[in-house]
Amino acid sequence: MNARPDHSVLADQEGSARDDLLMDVRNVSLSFGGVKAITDISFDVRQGEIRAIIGPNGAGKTSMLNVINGFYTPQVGTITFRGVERRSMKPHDAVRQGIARTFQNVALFKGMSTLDNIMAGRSVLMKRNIVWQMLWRGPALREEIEHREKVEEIIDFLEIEHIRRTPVGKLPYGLQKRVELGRALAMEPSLLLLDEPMAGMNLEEKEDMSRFILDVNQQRGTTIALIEHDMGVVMDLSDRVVVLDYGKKIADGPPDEVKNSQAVIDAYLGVPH
Amino acid sequence: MSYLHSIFVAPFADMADAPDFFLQVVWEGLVSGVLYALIALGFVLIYKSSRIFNFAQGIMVVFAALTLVGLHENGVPALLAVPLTLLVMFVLAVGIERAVLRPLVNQPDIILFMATIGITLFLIGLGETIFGGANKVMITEQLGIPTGSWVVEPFGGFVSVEQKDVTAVVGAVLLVIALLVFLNKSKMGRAIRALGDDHQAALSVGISLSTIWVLVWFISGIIALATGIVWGARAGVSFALEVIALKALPVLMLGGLESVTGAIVGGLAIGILEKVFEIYWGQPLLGGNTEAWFAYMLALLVLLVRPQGLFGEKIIERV
Amino acid sequence: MFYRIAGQYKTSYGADYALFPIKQDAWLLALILVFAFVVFPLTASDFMFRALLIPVLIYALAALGLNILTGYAGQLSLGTGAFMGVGAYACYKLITIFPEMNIIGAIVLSGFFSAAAGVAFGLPSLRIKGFYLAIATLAAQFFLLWLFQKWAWLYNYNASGAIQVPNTQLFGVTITGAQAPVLAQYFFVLITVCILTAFAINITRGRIGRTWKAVRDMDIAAELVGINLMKAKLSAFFVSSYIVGIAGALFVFLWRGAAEADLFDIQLSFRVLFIAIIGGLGSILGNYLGALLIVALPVIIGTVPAAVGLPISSAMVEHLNTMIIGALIIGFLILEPHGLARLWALMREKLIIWPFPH
Amino acid sequence: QEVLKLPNMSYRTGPFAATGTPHMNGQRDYMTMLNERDGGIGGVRVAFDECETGYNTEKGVECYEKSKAEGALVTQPWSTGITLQVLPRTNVDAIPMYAPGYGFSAMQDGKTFKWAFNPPTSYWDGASMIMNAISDGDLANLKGKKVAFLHLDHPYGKEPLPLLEKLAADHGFELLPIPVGLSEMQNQSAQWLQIRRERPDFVVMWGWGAMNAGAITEAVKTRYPMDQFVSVWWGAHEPDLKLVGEEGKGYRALSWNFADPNAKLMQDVKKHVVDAGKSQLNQGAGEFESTPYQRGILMSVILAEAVKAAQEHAGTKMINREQLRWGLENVKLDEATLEELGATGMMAPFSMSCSNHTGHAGAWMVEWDGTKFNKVSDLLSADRAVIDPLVEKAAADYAAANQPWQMNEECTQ
Amino acid sequence: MIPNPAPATQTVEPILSVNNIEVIYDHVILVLKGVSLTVPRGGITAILGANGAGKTTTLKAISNLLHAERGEVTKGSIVFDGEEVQALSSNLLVRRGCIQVMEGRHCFGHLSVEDNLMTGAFTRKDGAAAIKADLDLVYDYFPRLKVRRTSQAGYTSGGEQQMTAIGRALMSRPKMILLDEPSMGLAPQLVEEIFEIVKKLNDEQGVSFLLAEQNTNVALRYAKYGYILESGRVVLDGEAAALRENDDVKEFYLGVGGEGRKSFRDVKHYKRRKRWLS
Ligand SMILES: Nc1ncnc2c1ncn2[C@@H]1O[C@H](COP(=O)(O)OP(=O)(O)OP(=O)(O)O)[C@@H](O)[C@H]1O
Ligand SMILES: Nc1ncnc2c1ncn2[C@@H]1O[C@H](COP(=O)(O)OP(=O)(O)OP(=O)(O)O)[C@@H](O)[C@H]1O
Ligand SMILES: [Mg+2]
Ligand SMILES: [Mg+2]
Repeated sequence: MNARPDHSVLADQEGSARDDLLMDVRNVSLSFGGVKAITDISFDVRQGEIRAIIGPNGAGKTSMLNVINGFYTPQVGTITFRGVERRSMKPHDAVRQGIARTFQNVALFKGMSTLDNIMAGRSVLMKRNIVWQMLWRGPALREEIEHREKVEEIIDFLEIEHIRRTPVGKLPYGLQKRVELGRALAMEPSLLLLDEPMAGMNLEEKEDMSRFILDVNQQRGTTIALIEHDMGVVMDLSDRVVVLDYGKKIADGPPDEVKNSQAVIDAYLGVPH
Repeated sequence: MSYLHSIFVAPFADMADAPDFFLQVVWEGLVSGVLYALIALGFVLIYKSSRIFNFAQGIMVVFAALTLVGLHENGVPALLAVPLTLLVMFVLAVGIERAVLRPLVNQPDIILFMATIGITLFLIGLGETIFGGANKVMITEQLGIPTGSWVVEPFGGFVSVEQKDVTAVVGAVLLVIALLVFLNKSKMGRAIRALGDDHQAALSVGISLSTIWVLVWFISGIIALATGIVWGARAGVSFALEVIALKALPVLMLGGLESVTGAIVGGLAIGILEKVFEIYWGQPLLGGNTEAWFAYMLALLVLLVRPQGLFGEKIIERV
Repeated sequence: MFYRIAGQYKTSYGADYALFPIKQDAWLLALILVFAFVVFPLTASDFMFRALLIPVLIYALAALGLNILTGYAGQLSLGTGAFMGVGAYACYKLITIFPEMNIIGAIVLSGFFSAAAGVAFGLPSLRIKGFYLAIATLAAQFFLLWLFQKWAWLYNYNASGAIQVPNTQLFGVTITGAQAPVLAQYFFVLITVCILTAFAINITRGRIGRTWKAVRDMDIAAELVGINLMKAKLSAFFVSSYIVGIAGALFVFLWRGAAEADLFDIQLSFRVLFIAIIGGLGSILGNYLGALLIVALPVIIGTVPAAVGLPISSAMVEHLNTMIIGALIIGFLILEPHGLARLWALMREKLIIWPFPH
Repeated sequence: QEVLKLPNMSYRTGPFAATGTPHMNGQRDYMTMLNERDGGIGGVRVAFDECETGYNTEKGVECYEKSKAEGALVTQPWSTGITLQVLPRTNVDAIPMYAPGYGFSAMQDGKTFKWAFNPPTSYWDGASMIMNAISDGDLANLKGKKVAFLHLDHPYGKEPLPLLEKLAADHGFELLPIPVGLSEMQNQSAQWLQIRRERPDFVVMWGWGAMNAGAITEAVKTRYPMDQFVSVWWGAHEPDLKLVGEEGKGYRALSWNFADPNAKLMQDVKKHVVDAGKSQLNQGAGEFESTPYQRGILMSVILAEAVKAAQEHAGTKMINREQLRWGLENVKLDEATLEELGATGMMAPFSMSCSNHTGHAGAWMVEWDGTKFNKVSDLLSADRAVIDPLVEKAAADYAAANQPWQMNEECTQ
Repeated sequence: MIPNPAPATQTVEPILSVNNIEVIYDHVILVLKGVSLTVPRGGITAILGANGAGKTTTLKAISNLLHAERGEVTKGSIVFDGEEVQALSSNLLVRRGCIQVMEGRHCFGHLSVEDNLMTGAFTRKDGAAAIKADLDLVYDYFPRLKVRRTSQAGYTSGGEQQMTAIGRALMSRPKMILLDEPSMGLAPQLVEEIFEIVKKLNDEQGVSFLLAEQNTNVALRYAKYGYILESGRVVLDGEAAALRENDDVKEFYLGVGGEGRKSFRDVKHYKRRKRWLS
């Protein structure tokens, strides 16, 4: 349903305002005490694309995502999301506006089952008050079942039917990441932030995950910002890549271009890939 | 208007009126503060090394004091009873490590907290079975602690200072210095802190949980004995002492759960402030007994500003 | 063998939400209810009701309230006793100010008072976490207790500072006060507890329950998936204290008959906490199992030496009892840190796969 | 085999065990003595079971239910808190409640409190006697003076307040109530700082358990004049005073009993129980000679006399609860009976009736001389004219608050 | 880059041998169903396998960390350097020279990075100077850690924590290191560096390694021997070189089919049965 943007054309219009701009990060700087995690970074994310963020460890990638979804407030700079400019916001407001994410260190609700975790992702969308909940009848039950159906779709999509009722704390790491993706999807986001979704996975699982990411992007039209260290994945999946190094942006552009940039090779890749 | 006056003016006028009395109030507060701080120290040590919120610290104080007095009652000379009591505390530490901590390694905080309440009940039962429920008198003189009192007479009034309180203050200071040296000088100190963060990782790098825990609980036992002697000399030894331990909680929270400095500062601050508040505000305006809650409210207010207490480690929040 | 689940299918999500996806569980519950509603009333003695059944039910209810806060929403509370007190004093004031008021109405309303107190002392939880939060609840515990003692209006200026439950009637039967037949009180408590338990089950398995659990497991993540922490935490404090308050009202009105402030001291808070933890945090069933263990067991242990003719003095029995309870708490925590409810769940799992070991 | 079930609620554990235990030892030892010496009361052995409460009202209710189920003839709650708790129940369950020297003062009104007894004197009696004593027999002397009332913040400690307030209002002295919370019993520095600041002319203490020892040591420390410090009978507890020894000289307590280890009664107990190794008392600590232990003995004496009276009246050895109630109402401990029991001088004679469930025996002031208590007053008596109207009102209020309340309509005295 | 394959002949007793172990969690969940493997003295052995196959469980069983998770070895035996592991506490095991780098970093959050590293030297008795030298060595390996030396580990980035965890293990001067997913979350160039360090320690100091790794590519390049674990059983094992040539391994773990590496964009949604399962 959504045609992949032809980045060879788009690439040269870098920086100029476009009508398919979903998010625009402008001159963001963030520091913790003495540590400068992000220094004056600008980049944009277009509607419907897969945007990769790469860089060496400690470059500030995760911090960037934290800024985007309101967990950190940058000292300088602004973020414009769907035309609304802001600097700080409450994380749950970010969710309401359609930004969902997964985490580098899996941040699932360990004591809850897979189903409950994903249902928790839909909390923002559910409305029934406590009295109905108490009675578990009528509207509350209907609402619950309605959302359950949506969640079951996600579960089917991610092929995690068999662990529906397992407490996620007991799941192997790879599956936890999948559940986390499911929880993010349950929020029906327009921008999905993925922090190293394939860390700790073997090839087969990476392939599965890639498939999921592409499907989400293509079938649901969800825009994705992705942090990943596996260059194979980054090169194959992303439309554009931004490269950070110790808080500074050192490259931004289509994967092939970035891959061959000397600065990127020096700072990150070590050898040309 | 007159109400405001009685809150904001009258108490201070009272203080200025009878400065000797004020000094006495502060001194009394200080002495209780030292005791709170001592109990809190035991807590801190254990918390630091295991994230165990050791509710049993209070009962350990009672237990140590009872053992000491009990031994003496049974004919053991006072100066021999002290090392024997320490031996008992050591056995207790080993026992607790074997029977409770080891099987519960890596469990959630609240479970361990609960287990220490279990220990508390067990020790109360055990102590009462062995020593009976009656009040006992601390063997102050036999231990060579002076029991007289000095009376200073400033501002035309008098401040009476008990010698055993002075001993307590001096003893506490020495104990704290020893503890600080131990924690900061040795690699044990680091291991203790590491253990608190992550049991499993500590195990994986070869830190011996059992050794450290036995050590830490034993040191807490020593502190408990010191506290027991000091407190027992003031108020007699009985299980009613256990409730004092609850006062250590706000002290800890105020100072920060893992900070030795915090325990001391918190203890003194709470001891003095609650006494001053009670005398100058609580009794005239609120019907007294405000000491029952003042410390908790104070700690709560401080926490609202600094959620990790005055000297506590910042709670790490990162994703 | 009794727990065969083969052949039990579900064909709709609605069916999947049935309380007992496995039929055998439903039968078990039915059996327990038959005991509670029929067998005990027919067989139990006054002593059984007054010293075992009623307190077990009331304590279980209090623990259920606490469990919602601590077990589901992850906020440690050491102030349960005081919140029970709020419920009890509120009920007392309502009944004495409006003598015409129906006792059910008074109890239902009194819960709101403790809920309000709970929310007030829960506010700091937005900033303070973990054990540090315990201080807020401790502050509640000691401050409220002090208030119960100092504020003579609360106990109608009674000289002894105690509140005395008047005799009240419901449908022509005396239900509170010394005149009340114990059976009536038992049924009243039983029904109240059943209703509140049903409500609690529904809340905890729905959206609100999920947000609580999310906050418990990882509050940062909960915030980042769009859960409003303030709402989640305060609603947990509200619901929890409501139930605890009702338990407090029942505690005094349907069981004790009179109360002084010290009744609601920290020991009570701890006892309820024991029940919740030994029973199993984050479980409904656990509260009942825990209450049985913590409330009933000592009573039973206390009668053993006399029953078998051991010449142990009552004080010694009490000492040993304290010791045994302490040891049992530790023992159960070691056996299963997640409580009796989990122990039961594991047993059930074994039964399902029985006779195979895995 | 038939026995008379006369159980007791005890607390040999917890913060109140210190003062509780010797009393309970005394109660138990007298009953044991009767069993040993006389084969029980009227030939029926006494079963004196204890049920441990730890001064905890919750346990108390449990103990009450347990003893009720076991067919106890009497309930002895041993705490004012528990007394208040079970008082309405005993009225419904028709079980005599025996609360010697404690409980709810209004229980003296036997018409209202048909089943409750608190001989030989009530707290209001005690308060009245103490005030009479410190004012040298004329309350007018207290005019303009300040009396601090240091009390346990518990129903027990608050019990005398209504009377004291009335006396203060009537006689123009200032009453300064100073409560001591359960958690502060051992550390009363705030209370004693208040006393130091307020400089009351007298401190009247209503303490129990660890509180008394705490107060006495603080008083010494604060240099409060000991001869202005007076306690109710529970403060006449030798071990507390031994803590301060000489410095406690001049401390007084009102006591309705006076320890006399040489009395025949005590010698019998010694012979049949203590020396026979059947007692739990701590001989080494001088408990046998102590006031609380002997008070405990007398508590059982009164109860045993009631049983005797009941047996004679009912003409059966195995009495029931109703008969025991009659027996309690008809206890007559006159000089002759005391003489016969071998307890002359150990307590004042008194008798009860259906309308008078307290008996109002007098009491003495005893004073600590550094090693022991000495009698320093004649037999004191309470000011009935002030107390009785208060009792009447309190009893009526109580009955009204507990509607429907069973009154003793038969009592016409 | 590719290390020269070691000669396969090992006559000496292996440093670690795991014999047919079964592990049960929570008394009911059977996770390992008879796993056997050996690590030769001075060898680098890899355990490969999908998520949940039981790699971590195997490593924890070896380093005796299971009981902290309510798991236990119910059958079989593990012998490290001639001693039954079950009889040793984890702290003695470290003293004997076997240390584990746990999956998921497990740094001591409140300790500074340097203190974290120093805890690794807890069991050492060879004096402050030697420890200091090793500390410098670790900083040499991971310069980034030197920069962040004084920060609280809890606030460092994922990769920095991973480096800290590895460095911490090195500080104990072990004979054998159990590495659980060392490459997880590390930048590509750092992954290579870490494996180079592994190789160097192995070559120069004869440290043996057992690594659980998802990055099969790298793992098989550096390891000498490999085991493939599926659902708690060893399904395939062999010399690393041989495994690299195995068709299934190629397809499922290396991602090279007949026609070379395929793009992640082109993977289809279908599951092919692995031959070793049939
Ligand atoms: N504490 C536990 N309690 C119960 N089951 C557990 C526990 N830890 C692990 N498991 C289960 O054991 C199985 C093996 O887990 P393990 O962590 O060993 O896998 P792994 O091969 O290391 O996977 P990954 O690549 O994801 O790290 C999984 O199915 C997991 O669900
Ligand atoms: N809350 C914080 N307090 C202090 N320092 C922080 C905080 N969050 C991040 N940092 C520091 O900021 C830098 C960037 O961290 P970030 O987590 O964004 O890195 P990253 O690019 O995601 O690295 P990795 O690939 O290793 O995950 C790091 O040096 C980290 O230590
Ligand atoms: Mg990161
Ligand atoms: Mg693993």
